[in-house]
Amino acid sequence: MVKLAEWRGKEMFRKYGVPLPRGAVARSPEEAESLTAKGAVPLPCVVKAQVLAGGRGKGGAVKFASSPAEARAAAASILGLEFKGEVVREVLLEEKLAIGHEFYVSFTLDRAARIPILISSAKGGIEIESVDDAAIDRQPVHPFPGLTSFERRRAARSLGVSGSVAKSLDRVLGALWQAFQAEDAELIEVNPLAQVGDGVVALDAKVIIEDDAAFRHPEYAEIRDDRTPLEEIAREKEIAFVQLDGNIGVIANGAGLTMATLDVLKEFGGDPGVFLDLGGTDDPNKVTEAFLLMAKAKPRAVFLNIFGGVTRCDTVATGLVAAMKQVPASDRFPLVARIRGNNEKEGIAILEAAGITATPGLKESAQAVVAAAKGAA
Amino acid sequence: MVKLAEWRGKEMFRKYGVPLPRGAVARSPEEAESLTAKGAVPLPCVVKAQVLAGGRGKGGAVKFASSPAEARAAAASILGLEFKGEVVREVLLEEKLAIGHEFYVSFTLDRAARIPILISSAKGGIEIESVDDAAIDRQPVHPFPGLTSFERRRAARSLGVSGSVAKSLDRVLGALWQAFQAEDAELIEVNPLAQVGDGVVALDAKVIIEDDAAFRHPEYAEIRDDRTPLEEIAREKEIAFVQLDGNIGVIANGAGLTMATLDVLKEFGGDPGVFLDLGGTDDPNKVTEAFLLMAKAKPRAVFLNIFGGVTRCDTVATGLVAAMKQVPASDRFPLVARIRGNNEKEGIAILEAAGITATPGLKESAQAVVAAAKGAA
Amino acid sequence: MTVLVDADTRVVVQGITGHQGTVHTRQMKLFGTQVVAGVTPGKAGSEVEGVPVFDSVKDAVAASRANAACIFVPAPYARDALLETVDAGIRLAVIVTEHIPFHDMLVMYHYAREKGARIIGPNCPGIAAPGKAKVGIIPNVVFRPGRVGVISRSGTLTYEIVNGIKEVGLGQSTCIGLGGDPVVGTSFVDALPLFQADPETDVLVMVGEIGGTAEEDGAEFIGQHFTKPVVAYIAGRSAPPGKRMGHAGAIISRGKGTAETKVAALEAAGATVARFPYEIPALVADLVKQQARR
Amino acid sequence: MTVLVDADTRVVVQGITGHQGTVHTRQMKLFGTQVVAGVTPGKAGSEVEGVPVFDSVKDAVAASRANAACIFVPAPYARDALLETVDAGIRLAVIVTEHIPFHDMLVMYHYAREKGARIIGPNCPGIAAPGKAKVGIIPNVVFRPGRVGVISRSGTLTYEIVNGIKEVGLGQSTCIGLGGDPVVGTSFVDALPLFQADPETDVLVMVGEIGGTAEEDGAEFIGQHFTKPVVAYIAGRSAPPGKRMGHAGAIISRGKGTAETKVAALEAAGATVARFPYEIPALVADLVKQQARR
Repeated sequence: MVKLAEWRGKEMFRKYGVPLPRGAVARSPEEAESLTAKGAVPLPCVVKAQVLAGGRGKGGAVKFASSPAEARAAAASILGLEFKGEVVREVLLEEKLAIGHEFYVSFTLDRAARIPILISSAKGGIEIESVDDAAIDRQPVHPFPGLTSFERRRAARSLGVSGSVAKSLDRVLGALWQAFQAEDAELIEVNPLAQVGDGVVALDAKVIIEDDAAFRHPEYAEIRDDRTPLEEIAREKEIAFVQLDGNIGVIANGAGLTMATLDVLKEFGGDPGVFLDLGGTDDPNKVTEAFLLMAKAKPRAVFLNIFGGVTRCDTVATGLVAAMKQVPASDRFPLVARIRGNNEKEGIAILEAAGITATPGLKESAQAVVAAAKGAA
Repeated sequence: MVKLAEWRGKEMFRKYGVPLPRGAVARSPEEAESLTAKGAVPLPCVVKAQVLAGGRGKGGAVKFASSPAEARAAAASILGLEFKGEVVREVLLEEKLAIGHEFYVSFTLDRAARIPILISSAKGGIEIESVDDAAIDRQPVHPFPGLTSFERRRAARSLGVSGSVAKSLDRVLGALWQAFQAEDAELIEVNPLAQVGDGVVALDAKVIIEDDAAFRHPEYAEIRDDRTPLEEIAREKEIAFVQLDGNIGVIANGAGLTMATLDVLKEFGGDPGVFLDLGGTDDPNKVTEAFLLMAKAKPRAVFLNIFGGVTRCDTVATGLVAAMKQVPASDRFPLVARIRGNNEKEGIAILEAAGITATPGLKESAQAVVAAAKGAA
Repeated sequence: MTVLVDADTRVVVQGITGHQGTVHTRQMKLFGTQVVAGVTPGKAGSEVEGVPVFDSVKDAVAASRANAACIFVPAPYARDALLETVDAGIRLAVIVTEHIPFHDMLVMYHYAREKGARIIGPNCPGIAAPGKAKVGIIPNVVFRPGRVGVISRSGTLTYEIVNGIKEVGLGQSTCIGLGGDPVVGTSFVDALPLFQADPETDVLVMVGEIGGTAEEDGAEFIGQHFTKPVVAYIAGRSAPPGKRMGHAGAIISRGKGTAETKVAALEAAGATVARFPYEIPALVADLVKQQARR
Repeated sequence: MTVLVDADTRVVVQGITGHQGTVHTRQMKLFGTQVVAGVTPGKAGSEVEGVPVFDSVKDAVAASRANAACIFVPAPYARDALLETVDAGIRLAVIVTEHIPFHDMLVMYHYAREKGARIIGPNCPGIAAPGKAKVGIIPNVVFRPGRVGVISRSGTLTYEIVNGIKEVGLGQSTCIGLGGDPVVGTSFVDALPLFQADPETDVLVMVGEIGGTAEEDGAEFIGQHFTKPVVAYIAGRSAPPGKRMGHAGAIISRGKGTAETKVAALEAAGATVARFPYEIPALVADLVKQQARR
């Protein structure tokens, strides 16, 4: 998924006609000063760190400025901060509006009901998880015919607005719905959507675009703020790769089998650090690439757990052996391979010929890799 | 309904990305000369009368020009011609393309199936009514999810095209479908859609926009080429008014009753000339306006046939009496009124007080008005 | 229930605070209909003709257990009014509103159908079953309880014909005005089975118009499945071809859609076809007499 | 038919000329499935693995009377491939394709549902009933005919578990891999009634994953309506919360969606929950023995 930074989300909102505070992005204190000095951002203004993590307000990443010098200072104090591992490289400067009530609205998917859902609450401006269930309205929106006027009216009622504010809300909900569909969003969340005068204005924007729809949205291809460098390489090679804090690398095929492998390793005291899902590949080169990527993550031990269904065990074994030859001796690590299924015997033979022991038992091999990781420590 | 002249239809097509010949509209021979002289329309070019009636080709309303002087001459010979009562005031000049096969495609409504339908035929360039049924493909298009790729492929097969021509057709069909829905069209017809090089180009455009959707399309409000002046006034006053060739005026309420009235008049040798459907009005002013409009059409006799359901007979009678007072003596005509239903007695009393005889029998009153029209002749 | 409505029909009127909504709420109540709720957004808490008004159909249904809707909402808002009704669980909606764009009606029709809801209309007089209930705008005075069913595409002409049936001393079981728009929720072929199955209908009057193929499709059903006597009338026999819907329309209805084809189809199906509306009541009376003799 | 497929299942493979389509057409045939047609636009007249190829599903159905589809069409074209299948009258479609945008899948799901068609998947292994038919990609080798039903959200993990069942000397009645995408055509709660009604299934294995509430909903059905013994497993107990779908996602599944809530719901419903996949075969064997004793 592609999470858009606030300013990118707002840029997208603007296309659909959602009212926004006037503002601009700065990547240096000087730029912040100049944007406010030349009036591109009216003063007084808010200066906000552009990071994807929540809780910016508490972390000193949102400041106010009433002069270009203050804007510069605010930007200087925010740029370079780190939030949950994410360094602030951009700040969004926006005019400070006289806001009234703060609301919450979002469109997302209700998986169980297989339908988009409009969530609204009069209790905006705080994290929606902390809002009481009774204060939240959930409204399914059928993709055909799409968001209707009575659904928008119901949201207005749940927000307690009427008159011109309700009319403004009505337009904003229509625009957000349009964006939700047209941009292939997983989530469009505005919190707060604030009353300003007799209308509403989106003060924040949280937008997540679905990865699977990337083929329709080349415009999002360059946004990769939310991945580690190795994850980024994996993405380019279309390998599912996630880095955690542990020290055992796991290569498996299929999300379910990968998760089950982690469960078993944890059970025996192991601490998985990287997991890599080969999926349904039957290309030995892809196995080699995956394995070399794993080596770069420097695990203490690696557990290869394959059930050959679509994938053939001998293909995986061939790819793995080729990869092992390319890993420098200094980067080597203990490897426990467990392969089952399609062409299992051929696979085991290939591994053993290369000096790698392969067993069919999940429990036994999990215990072995946990011991290996501890031994290597 | 709003029928768009060819050039307006093509202007709309352009918005949706349908490939068109380069061209421009001229309203005088001078303009035709200048458009070709300055290259706005490449030479050689076609000069086509912009009228809504069909059969232009046979009527000398389509000519060719290979120089600005010829374009001027062609325009001069076409402008001012009359086609089925319609005077040519505009010509469309378009580059003459080297065309290959000519196809027919249209989107319209299948009323019985309540679904839009894509009609396609490899036999384009002639009137589709004259094409054999077996050479026409009819394909329903569900409004949700809209025109699909396999439906477009089926149309391509029915047209016998493949490769890059099929790809071009695919895009054109997608664009026309989008236009059909977004513009609230009753009909979008391209005949011929011609093969030019390795793509297709819309050589003609027949577009009808639905009147009922006018509230969504203020851009079509100014196009009134297809109405008589009285019909135009009626439209502004929201009165259903149609002018024919006969001499009896019919005012009734409801389309079914109006048609039944025409049937009965014809049966007794009458010749209805104008019919005017009051609909479900219960506003006496509207009745007055309708009646004055009828007077302007100068009928020999008028038959008022009302069944008061939603409408009240006394309302109609009041409006009618008020109107009669405003019709100058020279424009007066015999009037036969037949009113039934809601407040029938009160209505008859009002009419009789004004010297108008009202009877409840449809047959008898129809005979009376036919006699009156003949007597007045 | 016999045909769509009965004494248990509980009507919610959408657009009740408008002129038409108010007038016809009163008329429906005078007919004996249970009008249990009205809807006009922003008018919750008020009353019209003694009927409580709600902001949404969902609220109205929750409070009143309405099971049928009568829609008077202006054309630009009619689409969503119908969708709201369907979403609120109502399975019968009469749409009186005229001038609804047919592209909107296509959405309404397919949405309702997929949710199992029936639309009558739009631009229609609605349904009336004397002694039971009326959902729509057909004048009360034309009715008296009886055993003649009526299905019609027309408005006023229907009132005229229904009234004629009353004037020859007969009465109606149920009358449905389908509406004459290009896209209607219920067509002859959809309504005919209801009357075939209705034990309270002995004779059926079918009133059609030129244009479209609904009458031909209805005739086909009559020929194959309808066992009760039918008197039919087609309005517009003498109407000029008029302003046609372009060439494509002709392609769809090839060889159908004229008064001649409709009359021929109905006669072939065994219906008695009246040449003029004033002939209908006597034809119906004859058929009733014939039935009595059998 | 017992659960969705049987010896009369006639499969059309959409995207048959692609690598996956060709490989699995062969595997389905080896399983004993009647693969009667393939579809790849522009490839009509050719053959793949002895199966005739058509330009459209409609053509394929007309020629082959196919009654089930297996879709391998790449994600950008998968939406229309499914719509085409439904329009051609097919009422069971297994979608193997992965990475279909969920907005597309919403259209597919609602369209299919409204036409009465069932989707299995997308991004799923499909359905296999040993001795009857397979529609999908589950490896043939893991099966032998028997009386254990399997419903799973996983892919490879399912193969592993189904294989385990075979290794303890048991066999499967039907195995359905539902797919793990955010929007699936058939969920546990949709599939469970099929196994409840299936006379050939004695014991059910249900394999879930963390995320969503499909397992909780399935557990509710098991508690209320499912009378056969169930062995369940939830993968991802130790998985990190990971990259969540924002705040709104949490609001929808409030207090559900974790391994703990799923396991608790299944245990409350009377299912035996395995802690690890390798425990499942023995648990199933125990239940089978208990049933035999009764």
